[in-house]
Amino acid sequence: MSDLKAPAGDAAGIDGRVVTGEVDTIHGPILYLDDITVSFDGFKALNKLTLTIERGELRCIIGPNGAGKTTMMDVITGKTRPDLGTAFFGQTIDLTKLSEPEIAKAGIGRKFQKPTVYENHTVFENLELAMKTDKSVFASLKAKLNGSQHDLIGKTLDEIALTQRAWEPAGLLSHGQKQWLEIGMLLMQEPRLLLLDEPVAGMTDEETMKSADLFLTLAGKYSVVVVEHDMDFVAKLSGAAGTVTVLHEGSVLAEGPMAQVQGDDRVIEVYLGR
Amino acid sequence: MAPPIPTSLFSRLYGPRGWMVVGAFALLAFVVFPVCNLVLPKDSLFYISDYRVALIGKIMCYAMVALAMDLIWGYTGILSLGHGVFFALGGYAMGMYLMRQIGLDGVYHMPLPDFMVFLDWKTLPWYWSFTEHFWYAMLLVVLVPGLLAFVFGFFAFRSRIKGVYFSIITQAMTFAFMLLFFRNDTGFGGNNGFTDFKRILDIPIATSGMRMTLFMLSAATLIGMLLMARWIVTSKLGRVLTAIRDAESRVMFSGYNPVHYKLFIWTLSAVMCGIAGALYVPQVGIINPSEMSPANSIEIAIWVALGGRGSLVGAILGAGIVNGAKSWLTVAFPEYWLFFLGALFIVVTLFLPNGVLGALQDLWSRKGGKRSDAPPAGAPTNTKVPS
Amino acid sequence: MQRRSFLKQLTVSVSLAVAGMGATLAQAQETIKVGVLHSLSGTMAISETVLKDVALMAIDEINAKGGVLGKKLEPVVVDPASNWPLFAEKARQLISKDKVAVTFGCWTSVSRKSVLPVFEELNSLLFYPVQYEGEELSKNVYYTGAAPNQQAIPAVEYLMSKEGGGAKRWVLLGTDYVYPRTTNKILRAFLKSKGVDDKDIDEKYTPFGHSDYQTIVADIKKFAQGGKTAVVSTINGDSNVPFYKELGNAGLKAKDVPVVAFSVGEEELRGVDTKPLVGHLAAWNYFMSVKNPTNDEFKKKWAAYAKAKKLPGADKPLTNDPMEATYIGVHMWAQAAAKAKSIETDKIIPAINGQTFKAPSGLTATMDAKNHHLHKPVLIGEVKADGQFNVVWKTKGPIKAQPWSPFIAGNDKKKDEPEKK
Amino acid sequence: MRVVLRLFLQCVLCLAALSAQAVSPDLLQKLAYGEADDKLAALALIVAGADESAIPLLQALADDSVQASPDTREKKIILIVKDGKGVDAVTGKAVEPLSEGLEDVVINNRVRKEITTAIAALKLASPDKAVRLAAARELQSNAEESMLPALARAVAKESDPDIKNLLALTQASIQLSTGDKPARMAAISALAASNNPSTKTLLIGLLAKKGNEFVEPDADIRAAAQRSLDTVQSKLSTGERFGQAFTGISLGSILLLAALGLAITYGLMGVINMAHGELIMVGAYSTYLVQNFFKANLSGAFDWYLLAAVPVSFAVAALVGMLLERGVIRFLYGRPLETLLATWGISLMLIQACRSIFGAQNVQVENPVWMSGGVEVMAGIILPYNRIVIIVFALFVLFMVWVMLTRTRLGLFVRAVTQNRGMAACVGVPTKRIDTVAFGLGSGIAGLAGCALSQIGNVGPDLGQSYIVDSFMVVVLGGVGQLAGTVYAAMGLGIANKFLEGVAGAVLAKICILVFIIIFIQKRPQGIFALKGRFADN
Repeated sequence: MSDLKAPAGDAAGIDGRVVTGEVDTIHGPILYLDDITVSFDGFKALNKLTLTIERGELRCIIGPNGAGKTTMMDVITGKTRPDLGTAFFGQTIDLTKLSEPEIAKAGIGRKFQKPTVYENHTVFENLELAMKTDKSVFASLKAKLNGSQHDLIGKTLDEIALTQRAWEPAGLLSHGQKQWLEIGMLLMQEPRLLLLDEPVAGMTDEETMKSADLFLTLAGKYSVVVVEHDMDFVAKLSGAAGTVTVLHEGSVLAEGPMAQVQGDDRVIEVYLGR
Repeated sequence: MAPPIPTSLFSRLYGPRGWMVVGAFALLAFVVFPVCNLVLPKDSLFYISDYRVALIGKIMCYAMVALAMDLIWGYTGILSLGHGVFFALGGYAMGMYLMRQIGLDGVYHMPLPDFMVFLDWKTLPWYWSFTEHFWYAMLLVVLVPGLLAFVFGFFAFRSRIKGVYFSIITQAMTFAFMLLFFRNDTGFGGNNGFTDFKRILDIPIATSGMRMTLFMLSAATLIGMLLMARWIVTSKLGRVLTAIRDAESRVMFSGYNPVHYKLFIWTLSAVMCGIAGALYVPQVGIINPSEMSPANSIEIAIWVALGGRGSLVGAILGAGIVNGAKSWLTVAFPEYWLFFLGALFIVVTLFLPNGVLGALQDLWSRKGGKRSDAPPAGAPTNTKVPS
Repeated sequence: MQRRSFLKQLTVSVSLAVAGMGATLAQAQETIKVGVLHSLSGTMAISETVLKDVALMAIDEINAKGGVLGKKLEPVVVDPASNWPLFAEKARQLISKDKVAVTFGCWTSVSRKSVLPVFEELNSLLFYPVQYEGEELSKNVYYTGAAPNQQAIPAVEYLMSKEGGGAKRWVLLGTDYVYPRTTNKILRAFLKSKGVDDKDIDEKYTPFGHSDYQTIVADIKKFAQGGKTAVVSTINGDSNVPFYKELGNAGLKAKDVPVVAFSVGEEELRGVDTKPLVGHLAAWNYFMSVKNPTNDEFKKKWAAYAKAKKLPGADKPLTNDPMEATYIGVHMWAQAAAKAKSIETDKIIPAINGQTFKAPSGLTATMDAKNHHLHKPVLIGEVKADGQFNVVWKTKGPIKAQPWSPFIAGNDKKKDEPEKK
Repeated sequence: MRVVLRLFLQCVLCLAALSAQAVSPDLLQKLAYGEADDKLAALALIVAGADESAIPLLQALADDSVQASPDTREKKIILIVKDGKGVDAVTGKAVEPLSEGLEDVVINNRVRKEITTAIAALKLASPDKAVRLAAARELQSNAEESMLPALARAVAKESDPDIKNLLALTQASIQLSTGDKPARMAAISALAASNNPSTKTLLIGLLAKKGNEFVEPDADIRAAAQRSLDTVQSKLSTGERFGQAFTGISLGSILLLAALGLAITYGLMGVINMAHGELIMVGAYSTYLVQNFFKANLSGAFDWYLLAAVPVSFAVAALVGMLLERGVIRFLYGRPLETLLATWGISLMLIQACRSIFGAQNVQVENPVWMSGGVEVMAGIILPYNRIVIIVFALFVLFMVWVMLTRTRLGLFVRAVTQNRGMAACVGVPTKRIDTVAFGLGSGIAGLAGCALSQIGNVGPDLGQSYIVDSFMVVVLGGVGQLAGTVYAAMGLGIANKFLEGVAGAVLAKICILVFIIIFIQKRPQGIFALKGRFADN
């Protein structure tokens, strides 16, 4: 049972890779994927993928269906183990050796393609559960919200515009609201790196633009990786200077500012058919 | 925004109405039953027979198992089809002590239990050592099911066995244990199990007073378990459990390790079953491997489903209804009772998707317009439980 | 008819429930209640249901003759559903709530052991009608089935004899529970006393409900290559059909390797095609095929009763040993009640001890004066193609039961009567 | 010369008498009323007479179809009774009506054994080669010294080399214990060629010890016997291994049949059908009813009742299944655990219904003649016909299911509905009807399993209960929704179970299998054939 009592902070400290519990990004990028290969029954979902995300960067990743976008997220968050290659979070944290909760505690938040919230819990409880705190069993048993934690939830509720519905079960929210709630939950986790898998799918145009604004305010404070189909949205997010990565058949096809990528012949071929 | 945070543990567990029900139950168990059974003359209209005391005592033990099942299934979404094994192991641990208490009063007047004498065993097997001490037996009651659950759960949850796969391996576990305990060589009396208990703590067991003591002990344990379970499910831990049930991957990516949570509640649930089994054995007077048969474990799930999953009280209600119905129907319609029981299950599933308790609550809210005993905020609202 | 009786039962029960319990007390004086405690559902229903019916038939018979002590007997039937704790609960209910004077019931040893403390605590009587492993004596139980010396040992002696085939090697095959274990233990001791080597005895056990006997039968065949072999089967109820089917199909004939069974009677063979099994043996205290006027009458009564009550299987009414034992038990109790002029446990016990009854087996069954077991004849029968048994050997007269087998160490010190008085 | 003539005359007289009566009344009286020893003596005389016409009487005795008036009566009547018609055993004339108070002539195993041997010995003179071969086989296990002259005669006359060899072996086994040393040595070496289990028994007998002394004093003979024994034993053990494999496959095919229906209702449709076992039971009882119908109305075609029972049990179980689907399960799709509750209730009701209709006892389902007995493939290994038929039947059902699911429109629809109900409905698949039909199909296969199981085990109300746990284990171990996995799991469990049973006994074998399942699922949490990739969780 001793395992259960382990304080949450040291989860990433297994094998002494991280001593301070902080992500070491002083000397380099926050996320570094090198030569990642994943195959399912011979089919290569990722093929020698190499990708680097800098601190505070907002990176958009696009690619057709089956390009390996979600599998890449799975590798980063520990859901899928790569057959080959290395994945580092900061300088010291080897993502391929950690479990999902450990990676989450280390500071990577992930939003799923399909909004995943706790439908039977209220919006407030959803945020409470996501909040960065001691997440061991016995801490949870004794946990009681203090004032500042309460305020933090209230602030996030305002941010995602769900204050009015704080005490309703999340299952009653609209699709777009669930997306927002999930994003709110990610914020509560206070991550260093945010992975957003099609965050505006199913949103109205208005909601989409509001989301884009939100993400832009997040950039800088967090590193953000957005996977998206919606070109207008990507264009708005990345702006003129932001880097866009195009994935195809499990590896990087092109990388650069939006305009450059859009002009790339190979990208055009992949997107418009050969 | 006015989030109503419950101020005290007391009000967090139940509202006034809820506490009234608990209080009424306690009054019945600790005042009405003892008086009506022990004080009133036998021909009084209000006399409660030993038979009824034993019957309700037994049902209360089942209710504890149902509670344990509700924690793991109703709240955490893990369907165990092997809870009978924990119940039986607790019962066997208690049974070992009771067998030792027979002392020289057995059929053969030997220090060994009778079944060992006629199998020609000369000494007690090692795992019987110290079972003559009450405290040690009580330790076994908790430790054996707890340890088994912990080891089994550790491997199963670590391997991320879920859903029906988990259900089936728990079923395989209870089946394997049943076969093991059926073997005479295993040293637990084979098919005959343990019977003919004489004493507990050197006090004769077959007296009204002892029966009432066990009855009240069961009632107290049941109330204690209910409040403890309620405490758990209204805590953040409870909300994490329900979150695991509804969206386990989100829980993981929020930084909780579901393995630890599942293991905790699974082990706790097993220990609860073990305690229930230990209280059950002296009251019914027999423990035998058929308690571990897969059908018995499925039935536990059925009590919970019938009463209403994810509501604790529903589980107790379900255990009471099914077992009460069984006791009554097997006498009233010995040849047809299975039809009634079967039909009950079908009707409940088809027409009362939230179990009997859910139906009662619906009825209440429709009648009163508004549900006055809505769970306090901060408690999980489990009106809709996905399968 | 089925439906009507069901509806009647329904209305009666519901009205009783509505009227409350007070009403039932009033009519309790009119009749003497007797309990019938046999599983009507669950795994044991296959064997026990007929015992309930035969008990009801015997009660009808007694009522037709005016009942006991001028009162009619009123059977209280409950269903303990093959669930052992439920047996204890129902026993308590019968005795303390329904106030039955006596109970007829149980089949398995575990069910008997489960109810025994209840009968002792409340000082009531149980008549137990099935052959069992012995090693038990209670003031409150009368055992009308066979003890091991009234069934197992004579059967083995027969197989050892020239007439029985002169078996030298023995397979003791049983379901893994107490009755087979104990019986086999007694048999092993007995065989050793007759000079059989340990290597010539093979003890095998199968789990409850085992249905695949291919390996076992192959093993028996192999074992039989070592010399003239006989199989002693204590396989429990349901597993017998697959065992015998396998035996027949694997070509293991009775003339080569005879199987003697202690739990296989006419009812168990109902589900089996017996043609390949001709010659296999069973040892009982009664066979349906026994020819004598008492048995003819018993069979006739049963056939008529089964037909009148539209019992399932009434087109082929069968009687068997536990049915006979139940029948004897009910009548003996009634006779004893008449003799003792009382139905109180302590008054009726002296009257039951030494009671006699002309049993369908052809001999007069006598309840031992002390040890609560019947003196019974032992018959050995060979299976016939029609599922009946040819009696090929029988004891000269009734044998006294030895509940404490002399082949179990320490039993020589046991008294041949219940300890509690 | 005169002696010869007298013998000849006697023979002629004998033959004349035999044409009218098979066995002399004196012998017959002994057979009918004598003690076992008298009967055996009479039998020996009949065999010595080598008279084939005694066979019908002996056969009737062995079949328990000889009846006689009580011993005490003045006039003794002995009849061969078959199907209620009597034939006088002495005169061979039909006797009608049967006289009152006849009793069966009781024979026990000892006598029965001698009778079969006697019949075999008599049949050695048969002109039909097949009959002689069968008789020679029969004699091989049971020959006795008294038959030596008859055997010698038969060997001398026999033209067929196979039969001759067999008979010579039999002769050798008798001579083993008699005769002079060279003859015995020769007999022992001859026996090495045998593959009959009874030979082993004989040879072991030569090597037995009594106390510290060998029963057989001659060391040469013991050594020879040991050599022959080794040869025979190695032949027998090959057979045993083969037999073990067969029993494993046989058990596997039964598991497969029981689980196949569940693989559809549970694996494909997601209904946790606890009443699956009871659908098996329904199939078994349908078989029972068909059997009774044939018995009552078509007794001539009784042996073929199974052919009718197969479609009937399928149809009845499918019908029950479809009714359940329409009445109950339809309302529970998407709530698999609630189907567990409801179908558990259904299962209780079906069991009790069956008990009310057919009684709590087992009912008798007879194997047709062509499914009784077995084929002896090698040394002492008999493969029972019913097991062989069930293996073939399981393969047949498997093939049909495969065809149905992959080669028909119905199968396409079923797969479409199970994969994406909404989309299937959009493209015009009648999803509700498909659900009903698919559930009916799964139930019907359960019915077929019941039909097959009725041939090897109990048919009673609890029949289904004993298979439900195993069925779920098989389906889950194979991987839910994977037909191929179900096949592998069934066969694997069957063979492993039988192998372990040989080593550890039935109880421990079963426990080991269960533990294995638990451990295996740890390694492959989704069964043998798990879906892989990122869709696996959904």
